[in-house]
Amino acid sequence: MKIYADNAATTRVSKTALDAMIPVFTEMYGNPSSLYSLGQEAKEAIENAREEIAGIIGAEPREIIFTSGGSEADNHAIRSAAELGKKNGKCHIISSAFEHHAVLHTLKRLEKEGFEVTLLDVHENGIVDPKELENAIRPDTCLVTVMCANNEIGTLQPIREIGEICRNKGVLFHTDAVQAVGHIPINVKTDNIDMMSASAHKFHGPKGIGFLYASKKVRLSNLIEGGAQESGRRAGTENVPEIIGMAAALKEAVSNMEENSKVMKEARDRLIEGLSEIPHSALNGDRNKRLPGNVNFCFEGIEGESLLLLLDDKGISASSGSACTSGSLDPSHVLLAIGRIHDVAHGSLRLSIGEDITKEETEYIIKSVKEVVEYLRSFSPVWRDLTTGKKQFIL
Amino acid sequence: MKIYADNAATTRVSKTALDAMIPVFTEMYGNPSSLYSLGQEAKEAIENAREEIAGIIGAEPREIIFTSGGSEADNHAIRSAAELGKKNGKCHIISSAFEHHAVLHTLKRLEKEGFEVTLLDVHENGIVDPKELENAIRPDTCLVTVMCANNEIGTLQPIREIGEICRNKGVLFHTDAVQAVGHIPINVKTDNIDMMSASAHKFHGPKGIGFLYASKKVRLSNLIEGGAQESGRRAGTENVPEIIGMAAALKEAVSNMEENSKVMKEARDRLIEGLSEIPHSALNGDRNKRLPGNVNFCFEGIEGESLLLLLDDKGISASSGSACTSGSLDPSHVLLAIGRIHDVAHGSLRLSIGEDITKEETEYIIKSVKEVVEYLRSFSPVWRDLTTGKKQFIL
Amino acid sequence: MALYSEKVMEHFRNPRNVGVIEDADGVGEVGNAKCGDIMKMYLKIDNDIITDVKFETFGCGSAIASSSMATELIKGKPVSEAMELTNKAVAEALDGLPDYKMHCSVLAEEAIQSALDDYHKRSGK
Amino acid sequence: MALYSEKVMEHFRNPRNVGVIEDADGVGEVGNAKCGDIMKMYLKIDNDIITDVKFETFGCGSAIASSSMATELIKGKPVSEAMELTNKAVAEALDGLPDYKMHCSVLAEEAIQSALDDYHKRSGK
Ligand SMILES: Cc1ncc(COP(=O)(O)O)c(C=O)c1O
Ligand SMILES: Cc1ncc(COP(=O)(O)O)c(C=O)c1O
Repeated sequence: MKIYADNAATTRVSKTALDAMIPVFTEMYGNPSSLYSLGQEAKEAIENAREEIAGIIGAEPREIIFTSGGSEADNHAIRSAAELGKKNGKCHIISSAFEHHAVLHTLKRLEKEGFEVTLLDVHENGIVDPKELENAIRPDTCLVTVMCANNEIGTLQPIREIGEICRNKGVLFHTDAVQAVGHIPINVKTDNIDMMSASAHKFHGPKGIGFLYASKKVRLSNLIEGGAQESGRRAGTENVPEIIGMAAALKEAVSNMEENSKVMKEARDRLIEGLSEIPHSALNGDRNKRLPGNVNFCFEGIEGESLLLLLDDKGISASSGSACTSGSLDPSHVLLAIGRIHDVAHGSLRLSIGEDITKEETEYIIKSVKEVVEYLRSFSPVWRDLTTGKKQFIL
Repeated sequence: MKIYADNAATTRVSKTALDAMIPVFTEMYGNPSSLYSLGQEAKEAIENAREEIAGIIGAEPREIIFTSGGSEADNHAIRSAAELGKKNGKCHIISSAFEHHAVLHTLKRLEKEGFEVTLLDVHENGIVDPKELENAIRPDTCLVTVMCANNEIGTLQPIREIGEICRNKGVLFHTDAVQAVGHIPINVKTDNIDMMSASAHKFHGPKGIGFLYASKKVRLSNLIEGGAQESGRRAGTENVPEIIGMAAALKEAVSNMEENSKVMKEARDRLIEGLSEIPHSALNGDRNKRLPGNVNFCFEGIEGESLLLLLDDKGISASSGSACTSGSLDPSHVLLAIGRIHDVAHGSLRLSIGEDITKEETEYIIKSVKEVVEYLRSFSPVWRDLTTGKKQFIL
Repeated sequence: MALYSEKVMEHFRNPRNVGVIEDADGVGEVGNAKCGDIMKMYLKIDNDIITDVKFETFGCGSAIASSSMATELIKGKPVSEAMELTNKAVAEALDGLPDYKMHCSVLAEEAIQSALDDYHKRSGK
Repeated sequence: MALYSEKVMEHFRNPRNVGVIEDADGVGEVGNAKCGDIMKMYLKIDNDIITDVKFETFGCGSAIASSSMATELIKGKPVSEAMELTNKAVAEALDGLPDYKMHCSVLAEEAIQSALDDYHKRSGK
């Protein structure tokens, strides 16, 4: 059996998206900045895509800027807000402890440039407390950036409340919605969002394309300087085929959202139920306020990478924390942020299932994870110490 | 007849490149940062692409960083050099007056941040004089950035000499080779290049992907912060399909370079010959030191956009200056830089032909341009004033 | 979302009233080659009625279309009515122009006004 | 360019000498759970020859493979030879490890050395 259960890392490009892209590569290949028909056709196509995407999230077309993905959108949004803040003598930014590195590392850079950053606690359940956010806002706060849904543990943040607080306090609010767009309903207007990042490859669109929503009241500065594309806010010849592929994928994801969500939630809940039977395991993140497709566990006494590799041998693609952080030796900052100690955080597993998951596959995953965890524990010196009472169980 | 003669703006994706990409979208869709097989396959594929590209330009694989295109590569290279320079108290940058806006606008931003920028004259022939460059280098010069081939008039710059001067003076040398890569031979080692930008859609690869070559001796700072992709130098999930498409396109372009170049040069030379018959016209840029496919003329008494639109009606896609600058009202900064006065610069035409151009098409272009120029002149008040002696001809 | 409306393209491709009136009663020229647009209007006026109008234009597609449309809008009309011609009317008659091309319609209005001024000056009115 | 060499994967999938020696002559444990790697080595030594060796490992794929390979490299060897075992030898025997995983082979070397130290301590040598 082959089961791709790492949709939070990236997704397969849908047939709809691919079919939308192919003719653009070879037929509608004009440069949208060109005046002749072939160029203007391409221009029209990306403007249609912009309108489509704007409509889906409740924005105006001119509030959508195409980027090379979620990371660029995060960098662009945060840097712009920081620049605006600096001009007004406001150099304090609030975020959360478990943001994606595209946010955290940008904030780190800003700290070096003199900004002060407050990272809100995300508590055991992986959710920011709006009250704490409200208390953290200062007169010199220029930006609040809190993600919509966490990429590792899938917890959903109270975006609308956070947005409302920010609006009342006159502070810009950015949300990294890379994991949320196409998966849960989002409306930038009713959710009080000023800026939002998204990435197509998380909703069956192509890699290397994303968008930044920026309310028309926000003046963006350029991350990439050059030509006048994207109304002068993002230079570079537009990635026309992928923009069109992204719009097609998003449209498809959104029109099937309810149905997909139902299928995924059912599988998610069964997985949580099944894996909870493994002794000394624990679900990471709130049981209910989480993405429909996200399951994240810690298993005491084993290490995540060997778990993944053995699951891969069984045909299951899964992850242990953010794909971006593999290669690092530290356990996931997200798991540490929700209070998992290092020893336990190393033994984590993220399953992010797709809408095509079957009951049979769900059961196969449960069975496989149980087997592999048991096998790895069978020769784990940590497990031995725990079972022989030399060390105390944490979970 | 349909003739696409705007290959400097963008090119059609080749069948080779498309065929290389399609399976990546739907089958090899893993995230290269993921540990399981599907992810590692993708990782392997992009590393092979990196090796291929590095080999073609004489670099080491780790010296290639994938970017979202030429603009990002230019921004990344220049910003990195500036940051390094600043650390060493060196805040002077040398460039040329007719660089692409991705370079010029980045330099403008740096000027605001306190850098001093010298823009070298490009003279009537559109070529930087290495002597002048040498004289412009100061003890506080941290970067020389001069393009390989100009995107409007196609003139080739003495890159190797410039690189040698920079090397001798211990100054970093970056070249925007977006118009050159895949079209003329380039070897970063023998051409003494420290950093080089390229963009796939200029050589029949996809839009939205490019690369920055940065010699291992150059420490890049990040333009986009986040995950550890590209050895920590460029965050964001890799655009795997387009990276693979780019490598395939470049390989194809380079293996057919000699042959393609011959075909294009022949057509180019015939076009120059034919269009020179139009009275009061002038070729822009050096007659010989130019890209094999570039033809750029000024025609006195007419305006470029109407020329383009009428050529479009005849099935010919062409441009009047950089595609990026259309929508602007000012004539091309490139034509002004080579000394064309405004009146004449407005009446320019760029034909950038492809390797599939036929003799029949070449003749058709000549005939069409002649017709359209004559037609537009027939009701141009400027032309009337010139022909009636009320104004002096410039060309 | 093509660059220009159908109407603009139609007038650009088949401009009306192109040419010169040798014995014009009013001639106006506006714009300059430096900016890339020059329009010249020739009026034949009989009994305060614009009986003929011709134009010459150096400029972009919308400049040519605006000239053409402007001439159409005033041809056969009384001078008083032509004096009321606005750039907005020209742009609207063309089913709109891109924002950054509105100045072409302004030029067309100015060219007409300039030719009418010339007519008034010549006729001593 | 897979994550690991075939050899690493083979040892990871089918680790040799997994388990415990209850009456071991030397036991060594290195690493810590905080860092995500613990290796425990059990040695049975007879006449200065390592007659049996077992390991338990908590760690990533290369940690398990390195443990497995290290035990293979010393099994049946004289103690003096085992004392010469280097992490490089382990990594090489595995057809290489990714740079950022070399520390796994270091741990394997250290685990063996630690078990040998224990043996020497116990045997009073
Ligand atoms: C010389 C030159 N530099 C940079 C660029 C920017 O490349 P891209 O549009 O891929 O960002 C272009 C083309 O637009 C170019 O011709
Ligand atoms: C929450 C979150 N933000 C940002 C990103 C970065 O997106 P991209 O890899 O498209 O740059 C990701 C995914 O990698 C993500 O999950």
